[in-house]
Amino acid sequence: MKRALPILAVLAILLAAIAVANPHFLEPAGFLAFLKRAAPLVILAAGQYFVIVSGEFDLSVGSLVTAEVVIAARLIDGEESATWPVIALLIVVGLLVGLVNGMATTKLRVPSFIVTLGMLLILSGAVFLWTGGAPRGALSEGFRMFGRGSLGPVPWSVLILLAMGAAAIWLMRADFGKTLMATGDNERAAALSGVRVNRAKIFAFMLSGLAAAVAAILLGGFAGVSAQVGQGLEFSAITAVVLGGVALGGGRGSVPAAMAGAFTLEALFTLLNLYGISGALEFTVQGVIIIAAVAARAIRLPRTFTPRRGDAHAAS
Amino acid sequence: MDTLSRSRRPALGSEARGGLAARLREPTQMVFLALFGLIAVGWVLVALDGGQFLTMESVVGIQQRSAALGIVAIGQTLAILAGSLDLSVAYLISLTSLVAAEIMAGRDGNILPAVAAVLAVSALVGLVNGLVITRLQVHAFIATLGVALIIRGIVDHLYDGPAGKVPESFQLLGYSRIGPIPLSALLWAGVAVVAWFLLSRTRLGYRIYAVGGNEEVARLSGIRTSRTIVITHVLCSVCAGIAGLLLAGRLGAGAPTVGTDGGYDLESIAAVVLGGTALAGGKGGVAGTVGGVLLLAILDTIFNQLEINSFVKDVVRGVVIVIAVAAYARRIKGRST
Amino acid sequence: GCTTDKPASTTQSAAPATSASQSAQGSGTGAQSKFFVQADFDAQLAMRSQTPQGPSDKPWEQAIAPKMVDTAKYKKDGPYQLCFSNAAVNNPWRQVGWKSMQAEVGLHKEISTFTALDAEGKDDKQISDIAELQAKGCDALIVSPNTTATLTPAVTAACGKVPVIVFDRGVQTDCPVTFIKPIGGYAFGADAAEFLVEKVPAGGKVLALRILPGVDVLETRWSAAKVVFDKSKVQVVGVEFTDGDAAKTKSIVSDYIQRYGKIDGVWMDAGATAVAAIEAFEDAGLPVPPINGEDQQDFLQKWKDAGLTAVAPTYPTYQWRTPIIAALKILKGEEVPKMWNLPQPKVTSENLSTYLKPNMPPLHYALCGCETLPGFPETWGGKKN
Amino acid sequence: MDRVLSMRGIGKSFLGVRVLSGVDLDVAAGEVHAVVGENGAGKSTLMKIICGVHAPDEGTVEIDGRPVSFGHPLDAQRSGIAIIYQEFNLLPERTVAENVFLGREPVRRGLVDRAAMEQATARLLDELGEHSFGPRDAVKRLSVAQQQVVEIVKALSVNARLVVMDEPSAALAEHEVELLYRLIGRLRERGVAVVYISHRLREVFDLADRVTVLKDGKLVTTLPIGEVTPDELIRLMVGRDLGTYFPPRSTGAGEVRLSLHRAGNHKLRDIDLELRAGEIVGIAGLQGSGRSELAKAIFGAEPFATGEMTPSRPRSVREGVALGIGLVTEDRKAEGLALRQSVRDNALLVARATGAKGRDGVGDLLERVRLSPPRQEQEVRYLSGGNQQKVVLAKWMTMAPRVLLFDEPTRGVDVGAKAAIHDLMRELANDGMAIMMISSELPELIGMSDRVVVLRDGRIAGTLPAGPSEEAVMRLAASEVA
Ligand SMILES: Nc1ncnc2c1ncn2[C@@H]1O[C@H](COP(=O)(O)OP(=O)(O)OP(=O)(O)O)[C@@H](O)[C@H]1O
Ligand SMILES: Nc1ncnc2c1ncn2[C@@H]1O[C@H](COP(=O)(O)OP(=O)(O)OP(=O)(O)O)[C@@H](O)[C@H]1O
Ligand SMILES: O[C@@H]1[C@@H](O)[C@H](O)OC[C@H]1O
Ligand SMILES: [Mg+2]
Ligand SMILES: [Mg+2]
Repeated sequence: MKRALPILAVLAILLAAIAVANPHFLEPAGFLAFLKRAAPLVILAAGQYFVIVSGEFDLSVGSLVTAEVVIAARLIDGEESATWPVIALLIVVGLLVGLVNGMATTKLRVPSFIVTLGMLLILSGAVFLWTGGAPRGALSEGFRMFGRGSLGPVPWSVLILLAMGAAAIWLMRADFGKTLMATGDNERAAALSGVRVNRAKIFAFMLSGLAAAVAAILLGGFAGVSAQVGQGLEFSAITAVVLGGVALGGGRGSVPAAMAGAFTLEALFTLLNLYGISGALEFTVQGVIIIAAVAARAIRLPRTFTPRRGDAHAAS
Repeated sequence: MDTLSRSRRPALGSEARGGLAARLREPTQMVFLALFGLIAVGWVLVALDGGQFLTMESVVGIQQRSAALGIVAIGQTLAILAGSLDLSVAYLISLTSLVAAEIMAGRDGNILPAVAAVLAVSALVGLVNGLVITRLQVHAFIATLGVALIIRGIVDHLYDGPAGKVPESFQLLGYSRIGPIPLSALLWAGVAVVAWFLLSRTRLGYRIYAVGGNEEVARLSGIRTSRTIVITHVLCSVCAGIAGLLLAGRLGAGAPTVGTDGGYDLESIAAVVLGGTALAGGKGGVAGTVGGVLLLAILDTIFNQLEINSFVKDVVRGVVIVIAVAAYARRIKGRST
Repeated sequence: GCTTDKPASTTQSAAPATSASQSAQGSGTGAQSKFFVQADFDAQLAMRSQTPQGPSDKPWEQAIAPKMVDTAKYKKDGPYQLCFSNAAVNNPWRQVGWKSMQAEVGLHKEISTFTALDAEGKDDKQISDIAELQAKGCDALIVSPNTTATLTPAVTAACGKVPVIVFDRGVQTDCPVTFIKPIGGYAFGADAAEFLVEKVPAGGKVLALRILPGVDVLETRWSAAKVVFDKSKVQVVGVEFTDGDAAKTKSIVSDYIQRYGKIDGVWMDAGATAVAAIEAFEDAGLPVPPINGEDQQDFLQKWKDAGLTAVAPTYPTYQWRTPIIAALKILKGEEVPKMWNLPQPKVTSENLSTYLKPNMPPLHYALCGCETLPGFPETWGGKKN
Repeated sequence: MDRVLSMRGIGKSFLGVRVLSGVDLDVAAGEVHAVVGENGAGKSTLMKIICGVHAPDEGTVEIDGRPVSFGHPLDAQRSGIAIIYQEFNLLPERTVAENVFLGREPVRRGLVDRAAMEQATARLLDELGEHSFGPRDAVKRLSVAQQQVVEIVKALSVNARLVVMDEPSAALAEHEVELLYRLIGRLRERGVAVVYISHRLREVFDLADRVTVLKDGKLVTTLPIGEVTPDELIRLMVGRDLGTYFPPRSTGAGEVRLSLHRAGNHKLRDIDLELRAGEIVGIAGLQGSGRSELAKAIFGAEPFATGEMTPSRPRSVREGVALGIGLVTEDRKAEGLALRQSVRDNALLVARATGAKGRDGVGDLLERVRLSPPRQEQEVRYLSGGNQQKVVLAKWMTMAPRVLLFDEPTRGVDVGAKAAIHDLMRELANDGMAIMMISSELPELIGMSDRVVVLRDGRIAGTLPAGPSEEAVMRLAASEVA
């Protein structure tokens, strides 16, 4: 938790700045609306966290989200009764995609960067091949409830976020999390201590796939079918995790910090919007802040402790 | 306390020198075998479909289609060989296409200043990438993603559509050909040869391999590793700048989306690893990348000729990339045990 | 030998840079787009009230104020090979249109081969595609350009070799035999803006939502709306890009609702995310203000169900049938309009029920002109009822 | 005397742990100066300061009487200093010539002169009498000994005024060591200064003009080689008598915990071995004789392919662990610990990996292994080598193993921790565990073992009862050489 402090401080400052521009933000309704909007990215970041902490990458989550929404629309096709079976199927698909990513990474020994890049292409190609280039069909009201509706004053997505977040934290405290962390830190030492490193990594990819499925359910529910829904989400999720102080290369960082990173990113978007930074320059500000945040962390530490650039050779 | 250290270790493998067969099993050579295989398959498929596979036009098309990606991928090869990678190339291509077309403004006399400006801008971006990675110690993935966002913001802020005008004479770069060989392909070949030369014949090239192979070993051997990484990023960005020039020549204007539409960031990385260069760095080379780019282009051509829709193509590409890299991994494992 | 696949000159009608009507500042609409051409604006607005020529039950064969050109020099005997360079099939609008075009091809026995290449939204690929298609011995080449300026050289090059038909987005050369499009973006944008100006009380706050900058058919929509708004008493409180993304649209609208408390009208340059915008009001517990969408089923359905105050200008997808018809006319030596302006109806609360077809999928476009084509409705994702 | 190198009052700490303090070292032109000391005495660190890898925290370095402060290995290289590092320092994917001239490639008209580079490499290889490989071979295809030759060639190619050799002979065969001798002789004639580090005292007495002894990061003394005997040198290095030090031996072996019959794999042949409760079995052998492989095969990490093992032959680490076998690996950092995780998480790693219970006792365990002070939440990378090794021990003790294999358990561990580990090993044996111990330090091996099994070329060359002489062990281990 100590590690999460810097990012929490940044988050607090951003939230304060939002509140200054928009006092309504501090009311429960305003804040819940923010949480609701942030929920999908936060969930994705939690999923991505498992993969990154194990020393890998998942670039496929964006197109997985799109694929899931498109699949849902086509299969549900406005039919209320199809809601639950399709939700179950989406979760299975998410887990399956994670399984394939994980198997290819561990068994075929292909760098996960490449595996998930390939998966990105495959998913976006396959789903549109199936629908002929653009989404078709429609989501049911029951399906949309999760992203759109609320239970009393609390949006469903916030409840789902809380549940997922709690589960993620619990997982990381459990044996699985500890052994996954050790795997990301030193795969060989973990293997020689009896850790099933391949299985742990595959499970991490499956969690990322699961997170993408849930994020897709929330995003599809929030705004309906769209072919753009997942665009760029993989980079946002990775950025969020890194903003939370989780190192690419594995073995370091906590789930709450990764999720705080996602909230920070979302708060940043909201703030830039509120202060009317021209739509486009928003990206520039975002880029500067991401580099600065990561650089600041590297520089604050005494030199001898800083990871050498090489030790996180991302990619491999 | 004399330790029991007198040792004799048997040589790891009987073959100390690699024969032809071993060389062909190098990933960078395998990609060419795959390429020829694919051409054969393409030939059969297209013939069955009642078409002709490698017509003059499709050969020209293959080259035209691959030139821009080819040039970016050469730059990306350098970055990856040095153990880094560059996600900012796509936006940089858009930016430089605009810089080129805006400065040219349709006048022949402005071509040289425009080219100079493009090279300067791209070198500067590469410098920033390199310094953020080495000085600020930001992981290359995040550093270049951040720089990509910065460029994106600037481009989107300043432009809302194609702008500038490239004079006729410079458009020849995008359209002219000598016999079946387009000028753009010659430019690509030129960049490839220069990069090959750099990697195989200059100290910088040796250092790039060393830094990517093992940064610590390189440093202990007296190599200024940070400097090498920075220079590599400058070169990578300059390649993107050249691709931007080429695309400006082809489009007759600069376009704020030409880089991202082409997917040059991830596709160039895919082409490099398809060509057998290790994503972790230190191993591979330009020849493999050329093969990787051609492989993707031939795939495109086959799909074009068979009029298979682009979605199938994405699926096939994804599968091909993963399988190819898996095959390389298998080779390497098979040899070292 | 040294050859070039590029024509000697591509400098016709360089840039439509005659920016007119420096609009009132402070109206919130920003500076006028460089795509704005006053003459075209005037012409399009006028066309809205003109009666098109041709069979009224086949709007895709109709033309408004056509200036016919002779095509005798292209006349040849069938069967024909038609080629099509498509910018992309990456949105529902194009998907519906593409289906209609293929079905249209199926109607004509005299077309022996129809070769289509998809540029996947990449200018550079489309340039290569056009070059490659020329080599296939096409009798006519249909182009739906990805972007206007950048595809101009490639289209110009093709003009020298085959009769070229351009539709949807334009190019900056008049070398194609015919350019097919509905009335156009100015009419679309003005239709929607005029509706809002009429329905939104003076001083009311209007939010304008655009997909993305730089595409002429979309730029003209906004620039026309801008002209209308600038002359009106409504206040445009924001012009935002949505990337055509429903989630982003919904977030933006919610933010505006939060910031201004109340939004009195929503203008959109395309209908794909209209429902998301509407939902933002619903979710905030507010009545939906006057809004425009497009002829997409989900919007029309919502309109009817929620009893909205709305209008739906169209950019009819039936225009995808016309290039095939035009190509055949040209190859048979029949004259065609140089500028083939198709009628561009708008959906209003009066005629809503004729366009709303509950058996069609939500992202279907009502003006597909596909009802009489073989394979309808299944090919377009609809259910037989 | 013509001083090439002069170091004064050198001090250095890593992560707050003092590794060197107040060390002086003078090396003259044409002198071979040996530096000796126990593992972890700070020899390599001192060399890395000479070569610009580390900057000293305190003290001065002079080259040819001029003070220098190297910020980068390149600076040292330019001052005419070459080094053979103790760790491998080659790029496996590149050729021999490319490695030899790494960072100093000869250029002609701006281009790397491959031919010159390969010729020069060939000439140096020739001088060393090395004909088993050539300049164009990829380093990854070479054996460890061949790679060591490349390292030597690399250092020689610099034409340096000062050559530092940090255990250059460790991987060399006898005839190669002799070539190395001759080479060093030639360097001496040319007036080059040589700093020579080796654990083999014979080499020190053969080669050196003077010897500097380090102990626990401090200078003990510098003496002309003629003024010291081997026994005295050992005493200077260790600072006490070795014989009395080890805990008392086992009182009697118990039941057979594990037995091997004609077991073998790619590296091992016909291994017959019994490990009994209460007993410490020492495994001796030359480097590369297969000691580590034996431990890994028993453990299941590089399983036996043939033969029998009772209770059963594990095919994976997990099967080994399930049989109650634990392995303390020889390379703590690469194979033993997740360095960025806490002491507690590392100690619990095996328990968690196997889903075992009994984690509440981890605090007691850490106390039992005498981790001092027991800071459970600290990341292990901040601990000293000895404390790190204790964490590895605790990790295995959570599962109460029946058999515990130790591979170089005290490598890089300081004297105090070493004693603690020795005591602990005996304690575990007395509690009924079967222990197998591999060590390259013969005195330790002899002092600890109830039985010494000697490996040679992957086979058991012989077994000796408790307390054999070093000569007896050596004879079995290296009979082909003797
Ligand atoms: N980079 C480093 N960071 C932290 N500790 C280090 C580092 N390098 C060396 N040490 C520690 O410094 C001490 C001295 O190590 P050094 O390698 O100099 O010993 P040595 O005398 O060369 O031993 P050996 O005979 O085993 O090679 C050891 O305790 C080691 O763990
Ligand atoms: N001289 C050397 N330098 C570096 N690494 C070496 C050297 N000799 C062996 N190795 C590697 O280090 C490991 C440990 O070698 P060690 O000195 O413990 O001898 P060993 O255990 O008898 O060797 P092996 O386990 O190969 O039989 C070996 O497995 C080998 O991979
Ligand atoms: O004309 C537009 C078309 O070009 C685009 O692809 O989709 C939306 C349409 O309105
Ligand atoms: Mg040492
Ligand atoms: Mg060993």
